[in-house]
Amino acid sequence: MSGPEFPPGDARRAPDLSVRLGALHLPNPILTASGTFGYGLEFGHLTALDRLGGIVTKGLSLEPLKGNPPPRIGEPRGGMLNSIGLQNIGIEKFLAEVLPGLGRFPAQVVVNLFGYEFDDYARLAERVDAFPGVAAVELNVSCPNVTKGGIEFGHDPVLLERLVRSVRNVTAKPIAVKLSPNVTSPVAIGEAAKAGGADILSAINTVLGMAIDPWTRRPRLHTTRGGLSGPAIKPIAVRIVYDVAKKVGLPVIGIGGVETVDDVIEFLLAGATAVQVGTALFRNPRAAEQLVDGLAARLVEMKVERVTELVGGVRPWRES
Amino acid sequence: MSGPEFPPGDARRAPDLSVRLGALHLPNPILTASGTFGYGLEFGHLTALDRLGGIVTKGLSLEPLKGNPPPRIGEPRGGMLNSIGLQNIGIEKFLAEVLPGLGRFPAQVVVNLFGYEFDDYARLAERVDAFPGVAAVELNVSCPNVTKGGIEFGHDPVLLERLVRSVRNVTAKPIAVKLSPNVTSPVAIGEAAKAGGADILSAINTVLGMAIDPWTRRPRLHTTRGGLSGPAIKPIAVRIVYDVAKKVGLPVIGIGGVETVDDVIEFLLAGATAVQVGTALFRNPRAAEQLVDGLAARLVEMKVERVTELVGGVRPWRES
Amino acid sequence: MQPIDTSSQVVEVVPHPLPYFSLVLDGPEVWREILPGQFVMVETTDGLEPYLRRAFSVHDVSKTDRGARIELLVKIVGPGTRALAGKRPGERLAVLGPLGQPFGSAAAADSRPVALVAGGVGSAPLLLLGRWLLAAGTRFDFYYGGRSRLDLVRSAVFESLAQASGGSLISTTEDGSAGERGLITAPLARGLAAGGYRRIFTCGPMGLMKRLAELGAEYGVPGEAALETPMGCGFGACLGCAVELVDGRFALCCKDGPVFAFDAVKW
Amino acid sequence: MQPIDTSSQVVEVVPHPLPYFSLVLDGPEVWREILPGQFVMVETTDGLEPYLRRAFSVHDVSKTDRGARIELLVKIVGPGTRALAGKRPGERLAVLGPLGQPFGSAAAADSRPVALVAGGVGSAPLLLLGRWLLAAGTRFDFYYGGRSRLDLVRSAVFESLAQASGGSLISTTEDGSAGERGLITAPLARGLAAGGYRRIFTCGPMGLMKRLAELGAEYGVPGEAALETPMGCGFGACLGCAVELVDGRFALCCKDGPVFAFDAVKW
Ligand SMILES: Cc1cc2nc3c(=O)[nH]c(=O)nc-3n(C[C@H](O)[C@H](O)[C@H](O)COP(=O)(O)OP(=O)(O)OC[C@H]3O[C@@H](n4cnc5c(N)ncnc54)[C@H](O)[C@@H]3O)c2cc1C
Ligand SMILES: Cc1cc2nc3c(=O)[nH]c(=O)nc-3n(C[C@H](O)[C@H](O)[C@H](O)COP(=O)(O)OP(=O)(O)OC[C@H]3O[C@@H](n4cnc5c(N)ncnc54)[C@H](O)[C@@H]3O)c2cc1C
Ligand SMILES: Cc1cc2nc3c(=O)[nH]c(=O)nc-3n(C[C@H](O)[C@H](O)[C@H](O)COP(=O)(O)O)c2cc1C
Ligand SMILES: Cc1cc2nc3c(=O)[nH]c(=O)nc-3n(C[C@H](O)[C@H](O)[C@H](O)COP(=O)(O)O)c2cc1C
Ligand code: FES
Ligand code: FES
Repeated sequence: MSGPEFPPGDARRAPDLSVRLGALHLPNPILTASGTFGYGLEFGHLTALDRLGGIVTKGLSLEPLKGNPPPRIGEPRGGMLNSIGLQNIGIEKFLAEVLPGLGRFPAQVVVNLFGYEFDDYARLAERVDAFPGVAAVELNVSCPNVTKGGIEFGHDPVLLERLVRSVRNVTAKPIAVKLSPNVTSPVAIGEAAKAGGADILSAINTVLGMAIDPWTRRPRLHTTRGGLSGPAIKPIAVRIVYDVAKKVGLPVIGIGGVETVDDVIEFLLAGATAVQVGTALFRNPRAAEQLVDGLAARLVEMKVERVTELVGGVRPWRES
Repeated sequence: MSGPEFPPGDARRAPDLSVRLGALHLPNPILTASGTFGYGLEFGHLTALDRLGGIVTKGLSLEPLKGNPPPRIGEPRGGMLNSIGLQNIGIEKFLAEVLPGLGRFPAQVVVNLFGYEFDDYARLAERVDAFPGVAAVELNVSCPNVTKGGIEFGHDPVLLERLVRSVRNVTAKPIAVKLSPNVTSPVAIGEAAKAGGADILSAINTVLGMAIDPWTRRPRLHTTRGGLSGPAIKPIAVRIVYDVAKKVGLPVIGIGGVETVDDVIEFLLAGATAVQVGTALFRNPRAAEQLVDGLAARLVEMKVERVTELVGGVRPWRES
Repeated sequence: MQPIDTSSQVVEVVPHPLPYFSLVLDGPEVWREILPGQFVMVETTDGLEPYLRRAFSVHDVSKTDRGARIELLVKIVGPGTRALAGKRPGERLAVLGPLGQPFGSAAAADSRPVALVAGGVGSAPLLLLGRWLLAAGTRFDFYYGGRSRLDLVRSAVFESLAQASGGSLISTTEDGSAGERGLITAPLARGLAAGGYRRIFTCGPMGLMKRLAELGAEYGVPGEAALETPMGCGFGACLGCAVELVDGRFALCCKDGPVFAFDAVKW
Repeated sequence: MQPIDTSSQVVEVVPHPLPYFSLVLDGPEVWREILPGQFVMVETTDGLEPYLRRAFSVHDVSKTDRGARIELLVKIVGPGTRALAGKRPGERLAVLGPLGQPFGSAAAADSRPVALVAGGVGSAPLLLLGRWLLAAGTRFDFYYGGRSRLDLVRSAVFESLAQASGGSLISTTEDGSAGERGLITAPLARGLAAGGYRRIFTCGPMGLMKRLAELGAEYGVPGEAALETPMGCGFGACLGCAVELVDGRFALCCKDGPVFAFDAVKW
């Protein structure tokens, strides 16, 4: 995949890729997904970070976390199964050592926050609020890989609304809430997030899964269960993006199996204003950067001048 | 894949493949999944039906159903998306014209029942109760492809318990309840089914998904959303089988992406006593039959004499 | 005849101007009985992309000493067809067939010729049909429409076949790079207006076939169309290939079709 | 040196007794700087099976006029390695590397030889290491263990290399089909007992490397092991390749390893 080439001055030269999710403005709708591209800076030698629309950091907690024992990953057909256990350097080290370096890029920095306790989230958000380098916070209330805390918030509308409000009270930055696919009604969770003051919905986090080695009889993951990601979950993600975009009415970031330009278009049509690329980066570190070029080329091919024209553009066969 | 060959009289000759799920006894743990092999008889020219452990019929309702308008299927990476809409010939025609022909096989006939109204299920079960040719009923309370009825029952523990009890009251046949993966707690649903008198849990039905053609902007399915099946959902199915087998304590039939002998072993280790083969049959009409041979060969290779020895045999790294 | 699933051997992949090619496969004796319009389901990979088999009309059939050989005329549109284009002689593929209902015969009473109408690769099933018509002594004209000349794949073959039957080849392209510029429906309409045909057999894009059905009705000429729908299995198990009929029922394209009478389909 | 992602060309696939083969790849100049123990991440298919790249130690490196050529020694164990075995010369594969920390040098002060211990295809990274030791004038014995003689792939090459350094090849097989019957740890233990080695470098099954770490500790001989873990990315992004250290921390096999000191790993 490579960028489009046009004679200079050609009107088709540059379709407008910029998008706005509430107060979060991105140069283009391609972000890297949390936990799949470290803290952003590390991989400058493998891809042109300045081409990205945004970088979502690995999930950060108040204290550094060492993560889960191995094995941490497995590879079922069509996807990836992981249980990293939110290993991270902690918010303080990130703010002191990583964030400054990220200032150089047009790519917007979204800080993914994770807490064990209810109050952790507000404390984390409060801590980052002062830093202009942080464009938005993304609340990970839906990580399947930690035994206590975290996940429950994302499964309980009442709790979640309170949680989001507690964050809303301490920061003016755009708040994205990351939705779990492992619930009966993502829409209900999304509405709770909205009621709590969320600005953006990120959908989806990994799907709870499990795999077993038929010979050793061991689970592929030390934690037995883990998060399924990659192409296998894309149809689940598209469905949830479509539902929440239509019914909750907050801007949505589509996540799940994004790898090709077709995938990006599909999420945009379903109602996403931007997408995050995760597992695909492991296979190809330049995946996100290449999608920016590929998307521009595709818009030209489709004769679409502004990427925002595609958002929610799916044409259902009937009302649904 | 083909059967094992041993010198006559060799002790390893025939590992015991028979399994019991409560009162449902099967010659082997390989069944065909509902809706993926018609009513069983039609495909006798493509595979040896008499080799199968059981045949689960297409979902049957009180009246014939014409199903959903096309397009009814799509093919996302790693799986299949469908919205057939439970097109079926109706219970009466099945009992009169199909069931008698199925009597000839050792394969046990499980009738998959579907209703729009609460009472439909009991009426259907009552109707089949008199037929000795029916080894068990499987209640489809989890089909994502019908706008009204059906699905709600599978998402609401209270309603489901009452529904299963209403069926329990009218039939002595083993009752299998088919679980939806699209809920926060399949275990809670499974427990409700058990409380209502279910004998078996079938896990899982298709996963709610959606796909869009990036060029036509049309959903791949007329109904917009549909059911994801095939290899892509196997890790989700294994996780749910593991959870319900461990926590609910009813025999479980594992369903979801079963194609290879490794898949069968994986489900057995996770806690399933039998498995159903669905989408794989579309790719290879002999898939189920070949799994019976392949499983026998594998058991010999593993030096396992009874397939039941594998059930629940996963060895977690730690308690979970 | 019941379909059977065979592990058949690739004889060769014959390149045509891209994105077209022919896939030649060796198979069992029963394939000799394949009728025009019938199709096969082919396993394109042993992996996941794609997972399901792909449907292809039988383009041509010939006898071999112990069995039969079929040719599929394929247009590369995605992973499955791309995978097939990369097969090498000697490789084995699972092929299920023959499947579906064939084209009906052209009522012999009427002496007017028959019109075969192909839209692009929709020409695939019409070669075998042409051979049968020729053998039955039925004259036919072959209408061949495409975007550009590249889409009129194997038109020389179709032309000689039509001529052998006493008919001719009429072709159109949207870009005018071959034949008359425009849609194939234009010359056909003229042919119908001239009262020329007793029957229309067609395969191609839905839009084209719909228009032909209308033309047929207009001129009182019956016809049959070989439809395409996504297919999960090809043998009646998945119920995924529904085609809505005028009576409101859903027929299965793989079992009741793929060939349907113009007036049976709700277009 | 920073790893780079290259679309590298397959030079050839060299068959060894199954399930082993060598994959020879042409790449950029920086590959010349690859050190013993480093690895590359290779895209095995453009499809889904498998989806993620696969990790392979660099078995050998040589210069080409404009770049460098690497050889990977591969054992077929699943879809990815099977896919690589089917590659043809001229095909292009995305290859990311060089990755990871190399083997350390063998303290020159000590005059005793070095022991290289391979379990099966664990021999892969030890060829390049052997070349470096030879170039540094360090004598080494090559211990090669496997299930059967087939698993002692390329042992002739290892033997001549060891001999060139003044050492020798000692091999064992569990079935006795080559060398001494039993596990490679037996002869090595004797060698250590004879006070023969100043350092151990190993790669192979976890169980073997664990046992060697114990033996090393027992005889006060330091060593390094090239570990294997499942790897999602190979470049430090997924955190999936954790290796537990004695201090309780989790190191990343792809970044902090794959080579670890015996006494650093919690076996
Ligand atoms: C009865 C029947 C006979 C056929 N005969 C031939 C033939 O002789 N030669 C030939 O080249 N093709 C034929 N086709 C179409 C062929 O089956 C599809 O082109 C093929 O399945 C595409 O597979 P793919 O993986 O390459 O592309 P996919 O990724 O499956 O599809 C690529 C694009 O084409 C669209 N598409 C896929 N299948 C169909 C379809 N059936 N109809 C319309 N659009 C589709 C998809 O929506 C997608 O956008 C036939 C189809 C049927 C049902
Ligand atoms: C740093 C490093 C260097 C390596 N160097 C080589 C090399 O030089 N030559 C070589 O042949 N192999 C090497 N390997 C192992 C190689 O990466 C795996 O064999 C390969 O990924 C298997 O891929 P597959 O798709 O063929 O099989 P898979 O389907 O991925 O695996 C097949 C079976 O092997 C098991 N398996 C997969 N990966 C590993 C692993 N890394 N360790 C142990 N078991 C595993 C799986 O659990 C599965 O049961 C190396 C691995 C690492 C991490
Ligand atoms: C290895 C790995 C680590 C992840 N870590 C996090 C995390 O720390 N916080 C979070 O919100 N999501 C995390 N995720 C989820 C991803 O951000 C993303 O939601 C999910 O992987 C689906 O996208 P994909 O299919 O493109 O990978 C992680 C995913 C993977 C594969
Ligand atoms: C085309 C199709 C039709 C189905 N119809 C039914 C049905 O009528 N009743 C039912 O309970 N499940 C139905 N299912 C779900 C399957 O029985 C099975 O639970 C699901 O497909 C997962 O298994 P698989 O991945 O092996 O296909 C259907 C699935 C498919 C693909
Ligand atoms: S394709 Fe499956 S029923 Fe027709
Ligand atoms: S393999 Fe991804 S971090 Fe090491």
